[in-house]
Amino acid sequence: MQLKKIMNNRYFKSYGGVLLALVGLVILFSFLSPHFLRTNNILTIFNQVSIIAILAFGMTFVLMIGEIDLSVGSTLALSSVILGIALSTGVHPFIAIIFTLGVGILAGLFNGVVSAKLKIPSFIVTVATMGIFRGIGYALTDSRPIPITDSVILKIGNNRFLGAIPNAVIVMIFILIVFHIVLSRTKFGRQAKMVGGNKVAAEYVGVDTKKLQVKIFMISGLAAAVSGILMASRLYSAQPNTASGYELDAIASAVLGGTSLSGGYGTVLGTFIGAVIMGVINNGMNLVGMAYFYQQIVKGLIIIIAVFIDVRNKESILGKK
Amino acid sequence: MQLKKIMNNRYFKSYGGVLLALVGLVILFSFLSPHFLRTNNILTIFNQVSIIAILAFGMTFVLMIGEIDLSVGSTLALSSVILGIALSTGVHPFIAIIFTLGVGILAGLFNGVVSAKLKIPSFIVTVATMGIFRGIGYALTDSRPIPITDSVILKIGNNRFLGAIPNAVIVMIFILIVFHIVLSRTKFGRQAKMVGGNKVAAEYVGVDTKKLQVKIFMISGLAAAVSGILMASRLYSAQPNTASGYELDAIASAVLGGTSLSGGYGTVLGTFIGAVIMGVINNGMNLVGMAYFYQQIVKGLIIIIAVFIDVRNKESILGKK
Amino acid sequence: MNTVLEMKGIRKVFPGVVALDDVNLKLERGKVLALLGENGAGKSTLMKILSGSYQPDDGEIFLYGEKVEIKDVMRAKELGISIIYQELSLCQNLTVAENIFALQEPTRWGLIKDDEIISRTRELFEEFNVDIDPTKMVEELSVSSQQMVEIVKALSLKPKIVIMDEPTSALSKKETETLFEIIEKLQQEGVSIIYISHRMEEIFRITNDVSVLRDGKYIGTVKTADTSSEELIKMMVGRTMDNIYPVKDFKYLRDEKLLEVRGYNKENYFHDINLYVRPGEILGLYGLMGSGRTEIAQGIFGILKKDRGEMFIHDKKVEIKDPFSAIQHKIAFVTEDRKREGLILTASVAENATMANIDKILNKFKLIEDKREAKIAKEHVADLKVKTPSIHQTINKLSGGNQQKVVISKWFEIEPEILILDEPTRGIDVSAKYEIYKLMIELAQKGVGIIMISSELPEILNVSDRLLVINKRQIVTELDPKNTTQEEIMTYIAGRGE
Amino acid sequence: SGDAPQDASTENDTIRIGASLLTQSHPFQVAIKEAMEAEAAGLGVEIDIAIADQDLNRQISAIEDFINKGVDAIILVPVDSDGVMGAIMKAKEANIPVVTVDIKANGVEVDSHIATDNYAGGMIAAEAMAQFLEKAGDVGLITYPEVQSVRDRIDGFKEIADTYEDLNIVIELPGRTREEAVSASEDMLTSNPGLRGIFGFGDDMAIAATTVIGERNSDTIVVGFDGLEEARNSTDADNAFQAVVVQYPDLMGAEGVRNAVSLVRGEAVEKEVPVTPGLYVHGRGFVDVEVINGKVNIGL
Ligand SMILES: Nc1ncnc2c1ncn2[C@@H]1O[C@H](COP(=O)(O)OP(=O)(O)OP(=O)(O)O)[C@@H](O)[C@H]1O
Ligand SMILES: Nc1ncnc2c1ncn2[C@@H]1O[C@H](COP(=O)(O)OP(=O)(O)OP(=O)(O)O)[C@@H](O)[C@H]1O
Ligand SMILES: [Mg+2]
Ligand SMILES: [Mg+2]
Repeated sequence: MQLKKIMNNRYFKSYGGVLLALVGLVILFSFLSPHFLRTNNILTIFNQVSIIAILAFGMTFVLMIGEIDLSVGSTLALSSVILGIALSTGVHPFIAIIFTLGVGILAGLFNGVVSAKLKIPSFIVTVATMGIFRGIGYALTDSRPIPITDSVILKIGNNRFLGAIPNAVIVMIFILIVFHIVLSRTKFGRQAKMVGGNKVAAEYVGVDTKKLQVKIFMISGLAAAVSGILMASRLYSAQPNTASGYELDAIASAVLGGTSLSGGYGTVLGTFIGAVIMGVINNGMNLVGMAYFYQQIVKGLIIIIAVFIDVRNKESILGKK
Repeated sequence: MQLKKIMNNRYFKSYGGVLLALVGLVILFSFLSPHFLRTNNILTIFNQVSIIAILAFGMTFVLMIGEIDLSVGSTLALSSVILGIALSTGVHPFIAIIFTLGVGILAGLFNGVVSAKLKIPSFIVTVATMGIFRGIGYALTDSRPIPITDSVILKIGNNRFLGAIPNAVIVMIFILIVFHIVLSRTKFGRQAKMVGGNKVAAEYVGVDTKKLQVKIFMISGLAAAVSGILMASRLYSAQPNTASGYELDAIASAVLGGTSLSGGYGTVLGTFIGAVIMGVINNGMNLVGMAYFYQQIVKGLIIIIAVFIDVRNKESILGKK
Repeated sequence: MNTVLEMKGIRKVFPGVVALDDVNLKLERGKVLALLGENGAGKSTLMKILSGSYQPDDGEIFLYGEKVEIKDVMRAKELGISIIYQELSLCQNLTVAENIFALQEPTRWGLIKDDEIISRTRELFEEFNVDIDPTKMVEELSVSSQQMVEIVKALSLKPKIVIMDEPTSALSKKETETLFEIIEKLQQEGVSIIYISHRMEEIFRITNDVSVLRDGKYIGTVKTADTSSEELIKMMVGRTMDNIYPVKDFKYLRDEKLLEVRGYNKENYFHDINLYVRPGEILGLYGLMGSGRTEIAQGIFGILKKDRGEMFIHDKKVEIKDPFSAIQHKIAFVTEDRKREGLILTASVAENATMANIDKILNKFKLIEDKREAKIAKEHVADLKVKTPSIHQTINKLSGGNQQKVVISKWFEIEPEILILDEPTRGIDVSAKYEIYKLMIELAQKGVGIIMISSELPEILNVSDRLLVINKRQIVTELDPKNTTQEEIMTYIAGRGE
Repeated sequence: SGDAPQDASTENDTIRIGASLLTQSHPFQVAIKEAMEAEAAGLGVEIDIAIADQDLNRQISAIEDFINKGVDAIILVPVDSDGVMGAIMKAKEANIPVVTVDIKANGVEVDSHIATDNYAGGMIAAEAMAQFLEKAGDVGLITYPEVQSVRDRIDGFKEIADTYEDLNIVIELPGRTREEAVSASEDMLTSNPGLRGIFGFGDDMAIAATTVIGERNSDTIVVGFDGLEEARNSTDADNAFQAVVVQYPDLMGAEGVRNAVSLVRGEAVEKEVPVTPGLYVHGRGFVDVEVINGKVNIGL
């Protein structure tokens, strides 16, 4: 049967459940609000999602090896502060961007080295650096936002490519493609999957798991720095207090998208779908004009239901006891 | 050698590292502030710590079975709102307390049932209920604090037992003892440890892991409700926005105290020591008058160092390859 | 009426696999029934149904003539059915005594009586002649000690029926003897035993009857006394096998030292190890549990850092500091604990098969090419007759023996010059063993030097060209396997004492 | 992207306003919200309220959603004065009038701005503190440096405090919620036993400090900010809480909606509607205050 063939398709197995949840939400909200399905609103959703999604792409790598990075929100804030400071010294925006990305990678390096080499659980390390990085951001700015006026930087987060697609969305899609390929098609990605599945076995076939872990945290830091640049641009200012709590949204996106918290499973594409689900929920509820408390409640329930659909889908395909 | 004997002691193995870190901090701060070691300040620290500590005691059970409860801060807030509402209807404070504890347990029940029976990762379930419970708290109060005037309730969080030890500290110690014994000496606690160590093996022996998980989340909910009562009393009002972010402090306390995030290892007593470390850091830095940003940075660094000492200590005792 | 248990028409289907199809089983009081079959024949699945972890899709179970439903593990326990699982299932984070009394702890005022648990564990150990400290953490025990704990744990419930799923695959000779004594004692007490093993000599030594499964189907039951190993193999495999060991008609290809280790030493792990292997030679390492064979292999492979000693490959001095450099020098190491060290349980058969050499499946853009991966994986599945519905099946869904085949096959991809095999045939059926030996010989023909660690004396004597006996973390002697006997080997070990 | 507003007007005739507020976890902001809802109901207009949770990015998303939805006017309590610029410009591109309340927007002109001058409020608080302490003594501040309006209050406080030589700010501790403020108060009293005054940037902080002082039987006094009912009652009671700077969230919220509606109808509104904070003093109730040329005059 045709349906059965689809159901047994490897890709359907991976993404079927979340996609189902997403489609359900889109149908729901397009009934509830006439504005929901307009092209412009769809683009808005992708634009709104871009920052969390990029964080979540990096997070997918971290979760893949069974670790966690709670510092991404703070790294984002610190990066955007660094960008603001660099620009305010008058350097070329290109240099400022390079410098900012460097700081993000450095933050990841710190997380990676401390967790891998000193053998401290990454949860603890990144809870700690969550405070440390943000504290540095505050200290550098005296907790005041730095206005961003550089037109190149402002274009990144606010203009539209060919007048249609927001630049931030282009950046997100670019990173989506690169990260997806790296995770699913390269040796590095495969090693990450192995480490997440069984660290000892990976070591026995010659994987340097510590080095890998350091690299993976650097990827997460890099993703946070990219998000930081987009954020600073979008906010017309570098805000040291921005993006707090985003780590949980990033993790939730990844898990919604089928990434396992204990490592070994996950795809960047799945994470993207997860992030879009989160974005659709937020946007849809805003369009409907739902009151704030109920938004929180409904969002929570939808997340549970979406994951439930996914779990059920995987079970019904893979069978159970 | 005497020292070696101590080093090989079971209790030293469990607690040696963290205690070392704690002693180091106490020495440091007593040099930095003449007020630090005063009896009254010590009691203040315990009092300040009590709420997080009680949350962390419940969290220790959850972490023991390899799960996580990110909703404790929201459960705390919801419980304290329920207490405020109950009191405002004029019921006897005793009834109000029972009712509040019931709501906390119910919140835990929800987390437990959804995660165990629907097989949704507890991280996702409790990220979702973090929003749901807080949303309910806001909805019930229209996001306004409810003043608490009942003298019985106010005594719980503000008076001192025999004029010396704050009641909140008494409550904390009581729960510490009960929870410690339940986790380390009862069949229930033993089963929790088994599930955390090897879920399949526990199932083979006949442990009903799902039921156990539900119960454990109920314990965490109960602990959150107790904290909620103390909080309402201490603040003279039930605040729906209270305790946000406490889940991370509670988890950090437990991990500092030697509880493993992947389950199977941990004690409530260790968690207590971890919570005290957190309290000492916060209080000490306040006494020194450290600026806010630096507090965040220093706190992060101290957490890393404390866990590092503990990791090293365990390694040097058990020996390594 | 002597029939204790009857299983009738049992059927169990997993996605893509009919694990059991109309299977029958009959167990007599005080008898030992062997359950025989190739890897993936459905033995463990049948036993998991009996012990309540799986529910059958069809079929009935009768206990003492009465129909029973075994809806969960607890129910099986109540009915007096105890099982020793094929895979270790102890809680590593608990002590030995705590594991044995799991869920049976005596309490006072709701608190567990720790002292009583320990003293009663001691009594049990004395009764079964086991020497393990009850207060030790399980994670500190060797695999074989853990298996003994598992056995005692199953017996502590005073069951009427005991299922033993490959109990000896993780046991050393001495402990195997202890187990056989235990089985004899249980039999006298009227306890019935279902015994699963791939070791023929064990079947003939301790069982009364043999039931055979093939591809999930019930083939038949025979009296052990009336049958022969050839007949059983025929029932299992569906054809006759002339030989259990393939013929290797050369000792080595060239008289040169492919790999040589001189004076390798690591305090508390191994002492003054000198050994070499020639191209095409199979060097056997034999010793008792805890004699340090695994550690020597780990030392060679760079997992354990030696404190002294030198290594030469092709007479060139090399420094192996970690598995990566070992692999660079074309050394492969098939470890003994497949779950912990060998498999990525969350990954597919294909991913496991290719993990030792990912470079091989990259295309010119350095990207993983699904087709290459599939090709390699399919070759392995075919060569070793791995029973799996697809190469994309998650590997933890395979039977134990089939998992082991994949663990071995992954190393072929690095095209090793030196292959270390630590208990490579543990849990593998006769025909697959034959395939593995054949593969070893093929590799040897290509000039690979092989070091094989084994606890099975017949195997080591038949397969290796040269034999080193290990005792107390040292090499005690070198023997020619063709001119020695099991007895002679044991004198070297026993002579030195424990 | 400018098609949204036309859609709305063709769909129906009721005026629809979108409001993005700073937070819901603060009674002051709740008061603004409720005043807006009441005023909107009174005027017969629809209002959608989105809460930014002090997250500027979320606020911008809410504004984007308002634009897509085609509201007729937008009211904002900006999370940050500088950062909100981009979103306001988007609204202007879509020809939607924008009104800011409580916190102003920098770098872009809005159609109307209604706010208390937080900086001036901080100055008033410091002046009150100086008067109560007779211009001398150690003072501690409970702060929340991440929030712009709080920074303004603290900066205003410091400006006046600096003019008194013997009035010294000896400690500043974070106290972002009432419970954190309790700990901060305890710790500042422990490390500064001679502390004579505490300024809490909000009602919750002042009340927290008051309870701690009460427990310790200290004679330290408290000056607060916001001045909602609970705080005014506490000021009236016999305790450490001596005075509170009062803002008028209800007036600001209502005025914001009125101006937004006027703008939609094409009526002229005032560009700046300054709301001078008041001062509520123990035993006196509201007193007269005036801020001119960096000087504060209090009718004590
Ligand atoms: N949970 C499961 N999901 C899917 N397939 C399974 C599962 N458990 C077992 N199987 C399949 O059922 C078949 C029988 O497996 P079983 O483990 O019973 O074999 P066995 O006879 O015990 O083999 P071995 O000698 O290797 O232990 C195998 O093909 C296996 O792949
Ligand atoms: N403290 C320990 N913690 C964990 N594992 C241990 C410990 N001590 C010994 N083991 C494991 O127990 C196993 C048996 O010990 P050892 O390696 O010394 O003997 P062996 O000669 O390899 O015997 P065999 O191959 O029969 O197990 C080894 O795999 C070793 O890793
Ligand atoms: Mg089996
Ligand atoms: Mg070994």
